[in-house]
Amino acid sequence: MQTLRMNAGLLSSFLEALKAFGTLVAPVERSPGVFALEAIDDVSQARPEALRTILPFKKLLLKPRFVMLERRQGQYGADGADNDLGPVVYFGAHSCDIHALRILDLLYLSDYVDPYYKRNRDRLTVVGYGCMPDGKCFCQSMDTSTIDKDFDMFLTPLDGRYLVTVNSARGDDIVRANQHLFQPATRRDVQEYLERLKEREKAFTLSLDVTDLPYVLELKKDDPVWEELGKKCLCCGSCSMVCPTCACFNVRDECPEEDSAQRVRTWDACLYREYALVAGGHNFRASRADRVKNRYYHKQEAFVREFGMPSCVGCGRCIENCPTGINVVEVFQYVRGEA
Amino acid sequence: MSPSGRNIVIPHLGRVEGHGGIFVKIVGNTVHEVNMDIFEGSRYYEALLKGKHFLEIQGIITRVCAICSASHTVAALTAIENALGVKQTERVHTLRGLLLLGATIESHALHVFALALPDFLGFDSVIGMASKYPGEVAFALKLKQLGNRIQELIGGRAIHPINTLVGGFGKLPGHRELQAIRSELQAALDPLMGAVDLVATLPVPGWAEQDTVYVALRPYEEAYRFRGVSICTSRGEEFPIESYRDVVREFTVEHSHAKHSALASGETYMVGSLARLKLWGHHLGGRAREAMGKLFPAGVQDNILLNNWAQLVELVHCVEHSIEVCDELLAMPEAPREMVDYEVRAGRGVGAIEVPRGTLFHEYELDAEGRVVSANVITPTAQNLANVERDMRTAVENVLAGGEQVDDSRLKLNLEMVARAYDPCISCSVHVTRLDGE
Amino acid sequence: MPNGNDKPKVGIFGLTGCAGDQLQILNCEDELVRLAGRMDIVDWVMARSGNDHTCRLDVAFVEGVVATERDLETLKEIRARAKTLVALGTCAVWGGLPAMHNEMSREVLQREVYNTHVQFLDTVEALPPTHFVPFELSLPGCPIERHEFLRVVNSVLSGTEPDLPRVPVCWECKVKENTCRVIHAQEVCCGAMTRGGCGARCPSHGVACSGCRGPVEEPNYDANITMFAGRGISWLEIARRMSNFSAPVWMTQGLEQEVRRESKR
Amino acid sequence: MSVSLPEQLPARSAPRKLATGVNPYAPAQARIMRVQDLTSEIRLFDLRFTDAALAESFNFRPGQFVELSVLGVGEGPFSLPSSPTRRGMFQLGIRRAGTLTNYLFDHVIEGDFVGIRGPLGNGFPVELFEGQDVLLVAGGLGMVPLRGLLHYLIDQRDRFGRVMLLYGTRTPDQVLFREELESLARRGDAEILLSVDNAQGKPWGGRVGVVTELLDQVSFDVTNTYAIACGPPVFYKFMLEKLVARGFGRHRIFLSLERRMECGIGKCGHCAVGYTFTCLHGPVFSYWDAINLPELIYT
Ligand SMILES: Cc1cc2nc3c(=O)[nH]c(=O)nc-3n(C[C@H](O)[C@H](O)[C@H](O)COP(=O)(O)OP(=O)(O)OC[C@H]3O[C@@H](n4cnc5c(N)ncnc54)[C@H](O)[C@@H]3O)c2cc1C
Ligand code: SF4
Ligand code: SF4
Ligand code: SF4
Repeated sequence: MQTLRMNAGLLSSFLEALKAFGTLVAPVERSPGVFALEAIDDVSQARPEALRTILPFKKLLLKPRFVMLERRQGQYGADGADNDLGPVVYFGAHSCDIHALRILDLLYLSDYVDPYYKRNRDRLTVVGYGCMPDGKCFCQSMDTSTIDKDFDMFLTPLDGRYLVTVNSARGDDIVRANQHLFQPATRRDVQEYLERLKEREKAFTLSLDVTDLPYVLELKKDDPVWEELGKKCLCCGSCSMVCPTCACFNVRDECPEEDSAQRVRTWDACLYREYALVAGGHNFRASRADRVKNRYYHKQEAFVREFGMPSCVGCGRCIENCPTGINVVEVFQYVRGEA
Repeated sequence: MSPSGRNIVIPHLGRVEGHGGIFVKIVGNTVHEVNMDIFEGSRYYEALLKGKHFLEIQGIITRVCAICSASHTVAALTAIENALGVKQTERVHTLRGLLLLGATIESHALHVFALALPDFLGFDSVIGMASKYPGEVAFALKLKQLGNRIQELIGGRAIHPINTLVGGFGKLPGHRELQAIRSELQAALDPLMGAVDLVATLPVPGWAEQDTVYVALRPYEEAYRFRGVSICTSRGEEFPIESYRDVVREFTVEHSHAKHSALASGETYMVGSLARLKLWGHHLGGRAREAMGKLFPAGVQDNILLNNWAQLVELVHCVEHSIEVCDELLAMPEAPREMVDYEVRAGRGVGAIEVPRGTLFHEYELDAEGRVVSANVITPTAQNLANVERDMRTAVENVLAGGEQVDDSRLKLNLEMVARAYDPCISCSVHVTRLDGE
Repeated sequence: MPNGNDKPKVGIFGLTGCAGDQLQILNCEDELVRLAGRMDIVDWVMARSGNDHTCRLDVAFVEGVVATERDLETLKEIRARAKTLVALGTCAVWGGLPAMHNEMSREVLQREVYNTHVQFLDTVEALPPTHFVPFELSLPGCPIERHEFLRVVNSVLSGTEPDLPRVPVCWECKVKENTCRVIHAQEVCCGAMTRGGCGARCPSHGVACSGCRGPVEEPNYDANITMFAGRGISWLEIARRMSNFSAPVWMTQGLEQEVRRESKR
Repeated sequence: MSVSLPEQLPARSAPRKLATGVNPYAPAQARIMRVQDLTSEIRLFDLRFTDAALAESFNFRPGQFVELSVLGVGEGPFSLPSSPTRRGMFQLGIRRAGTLTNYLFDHVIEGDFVGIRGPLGNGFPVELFEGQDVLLVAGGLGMVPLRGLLHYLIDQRDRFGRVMLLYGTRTPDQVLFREELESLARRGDAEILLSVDNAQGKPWGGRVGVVTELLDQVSFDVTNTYAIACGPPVFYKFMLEKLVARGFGRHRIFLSLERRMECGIGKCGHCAVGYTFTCLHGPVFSYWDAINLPELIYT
């Protein structure tokens, strides 16, 4: 790891320089207060301080819908060419995003490696950006508010400059190719970083009590709270679509034209009715309450048992995007009988 | 076959939109009865509108008919905006104009090439026709597709637009998309003129000739336009749009779910491309003027079969004019959305526009909360129906007057050709209604 | 499906409706020419004359609602002729707009519209064909989406069942990263109750979904209504947006009562 | 005869490779060599990989499964009813249930090609069974995976103690592999008891009654026996507790779970029960592990 500083005025030169390493993708403002990750040409559009994009970076690794296998006029196509995004530089990753990336890596790169994921993952450059939480962030509670690995570079905004953390050989390549942009970090920079850190830790207003949560959930397995939530949930799947760690998918065969067949993979969510439906009509999670419960148990109970950490990074996207206002933090307060 | 009396029955007319049949009773050489029997079921949309909020009108009324959905949309929005006193911005006016042009390109391309021409070339469908005229058919389909693409771009969908709102548009087309459409339009002009040359060689039978009164809107500017400011007849009369009910008299007939219309004088009349060409053809310029010269070398004749040819002239005009409209839009700066603010108030408004099949009237009365008190829609096909029957009668009598033995299948084809020449839209025709005043 | 050299026989029919789904088939310009080589469209009144109205059909597509006795007869005839029957469009699957919720009775409607003493004895309350006869496949949409239609045809022609997505419009809306109409504009958006496949067309144009594709399986109406009401939207407004398509399915008892109460005030 | 089986790896381990290809989503081509009707709704397909080397080396554990697909139609998981002791060819017993399976019944004939990915899942821990008595209990289609295990045990008869099979179906014509089972019983390779819910007036030499009742017909030494159960949800509901009641420790009972699966390799999430992926950690679980899953096994 290497720590440098960069003048704030050089940000656009830095972004221009990043283009040499792949398609530059950054948050842009879609409509007032609504952000999305998009490939940008005009670097002034980048809004790295935006806390949440509607969809997280996961779309840069696996598209919401792509053709995995294909046959046209008897000829087989290259596997998953449709999902080949080429080298991408993802600018504006926050600490929670990078934690989520680790969770996806855990899923997709262990056991049978998902080749579609891996191809894009290997060519993904992650340039992080320090954020300030708002009322929907609870990464502090999930222990994901800081990050020390799994990124290439990280920019923390300080007064008039950035503290630049270089964390990979690729990050080092970027720095070496753009020596003129960086200087060694000073003691003052470090001091200011530490102050900012403190200020940031204080800025959190939302917190989720995770004390013994997996076991609390185990105890509350048959609690009426899940029925109540089932009544409220629209099962629109928005929370899963926007969640950086929700990674389920569906596979469906299609015949889009004569003499052509495709195996299409689309994002899926355990909240959809068909998710656990099998041939003959048996549905392992027929009731809405079971489906809602499953989402929370998967993230906060089962994943913890398997990997020793929850698969929620506290980014607040599901809170922001639930039309009916279901809020994870409130759900767990409710489960604990506190609200 | 007894020479003294025979019935010609076409139970289900093909290659027209909707469900209708034809019944003709002939005694000797005279026609005793002609019924265009429309058995399309009613969906009562206009009555269902009663009590609905004005923001719902467009989404409901557009579904009267798919082919005319963009036209109904623009007519409805115009009427509602008139009722509320909403002023269209220039961009909204221009975009709606382009939407109408797209709708006309699609509708005319479909009708001229896929529904009408097979008759003139001796096929029972465009699929059959494609075997002998693959290039022409392929081009016609491309053109129709282009009409759809324009509607998709402006209306958000080729059928039943969703982007069109009272006071504006949800999302405006970007310059890139407009530019792409423009270049395709440009490329379509030459092949379209090629089709004009082909059609100009086809003989048009004379058995459907008959003096006719034509009605069309006076364009809002000195040019060939589909939106107008007053109602004109080929006899030189002119009426304000708001008095359309006095000009167009509706009446119900026993044999049909659709109402018929006539002028106050009791005369039946024709609306549509031929009427527009007759009244405003002199405004045409450029390639459209050239096309008109080729297809109507002796001027606009009173022969309904020529309505197909008139549509072809209009196709050329629409393609040409769409290019100009694209240029106008490209000259305006890009913007994401355009909406004017307005207040809801009680009012009554009429919207009249020229659509592919003729003049379309929409009228709504709203209460202070914006709820529909009354609704009235008069479609071109309903206005034409009485004239269709009149033309069918003449056609049969003219053919029989030829003296030779004419078999039923020949008469049937002639009857169908007359009906099809009007490009009737039966779905629309059964929704003629007036809600108020028992 | 095809036996030997016989191409499958196909019929396309419209009952009472706007013909939008048939037009949408015609809008598959390029593909239609190719499809014409693989199947024999023997009965399609809208597009050809000289149709065979009696032969057996391998596949029949039916659009529109049953609104007359004659429609019902036609429907039963088609059912008897067809091996695979496909309901095309929201009208055919759910009833669509013609079955829209409105408190007026059929007789009143008739009087309102025709304003005369003409009697159309054969008109009946508009109901979807799926209410009367069994269908093998349903393809909703108002109108149907071209790509879905082509997938259905290609699947049926190659002897398999098409597997169309059954997720709600919100899926596509989120994937397109639209600004949510409910959250950011406080509008009644039917996306969460409506079956996707349209690419979230309306929200992508900045317009709330009106539910034109009909409901998903097991929509949570009550939660949706509560959500809209909780956002300060009036009951009338909720009813206004929710009662257009697939009614009366969408007009839950509770909502109807609230609307009555509110309009009295 | 003794065969070495693929190792049972712990889930979430170092990257591993699927026998049928580097891309675990891409199937290897296999040819349908023979099709036989087991019942009117269940067919037995004999398959062989087109790639000769793969055909010979394809090795799996009883209880593992493969994903079979026809591109453009669909893909689905199917257990292997054949035994790894018999190489070169493998079998699938498939019931008509939906899109893919309808297609297999209506359009696929001998000589056609299909795609296969596998072997998938953990399979039965057969090493545990050595020197022990093995009790197989099957209900309905659950006979399919157990038949592979049965062949495996019988082919290495001397390595195991008693081999017992209790198998129940609804009616006599739904008994899978009936002749084969009867001949195995006659040869004394295994103790086999069959039952049907209803004989429907057809000739039937077995018992009539639910399969759980067969348990009362046999005696066993529970400290020296492993029970392997496979069947539909209702079957588990009664059978598992009955086995416990007969004295089996929950860790001595193994079962194979069914869940919706799309990928078969622990990615798509559909088969997950909590964080346990039925396809990767299972489908074989001990009863003890299964009851500790956050959702009940038979719901
Ligand atoms: C481990 C395992 C072993 C199995 N072994 C056998 C067997 O030996 N013989 C047999 O006939 N059946 C077996 N099944 C069930 C079989 O997988 C389904 O019947 C089959 O996938 C249905 O596919 P379909 O396309 O015909 O049905 P559809 O209902 O059209 O299925 C659509 C898709 O849903 C999924 N799906 C549907 N039902 C199931 C299901 N029951 N299990 C998993 N995924 C499902 C599949 O991905 C399928 O492609 C097994 C299932 C599992 C999980
Ligand atoms: S569950 Fe919600 S807060 Fe947690 S990571 Fe997913 S979207 Fe973010
Ligand atoms: S705009 Fe409508 S469709 Fe889109 S996410 Fe919001 S509720 Fe769902
Ligand atoms: S968003 Fe809703 S209303 Fe719009 S096309 Fe889709 S289903 Fe229809």
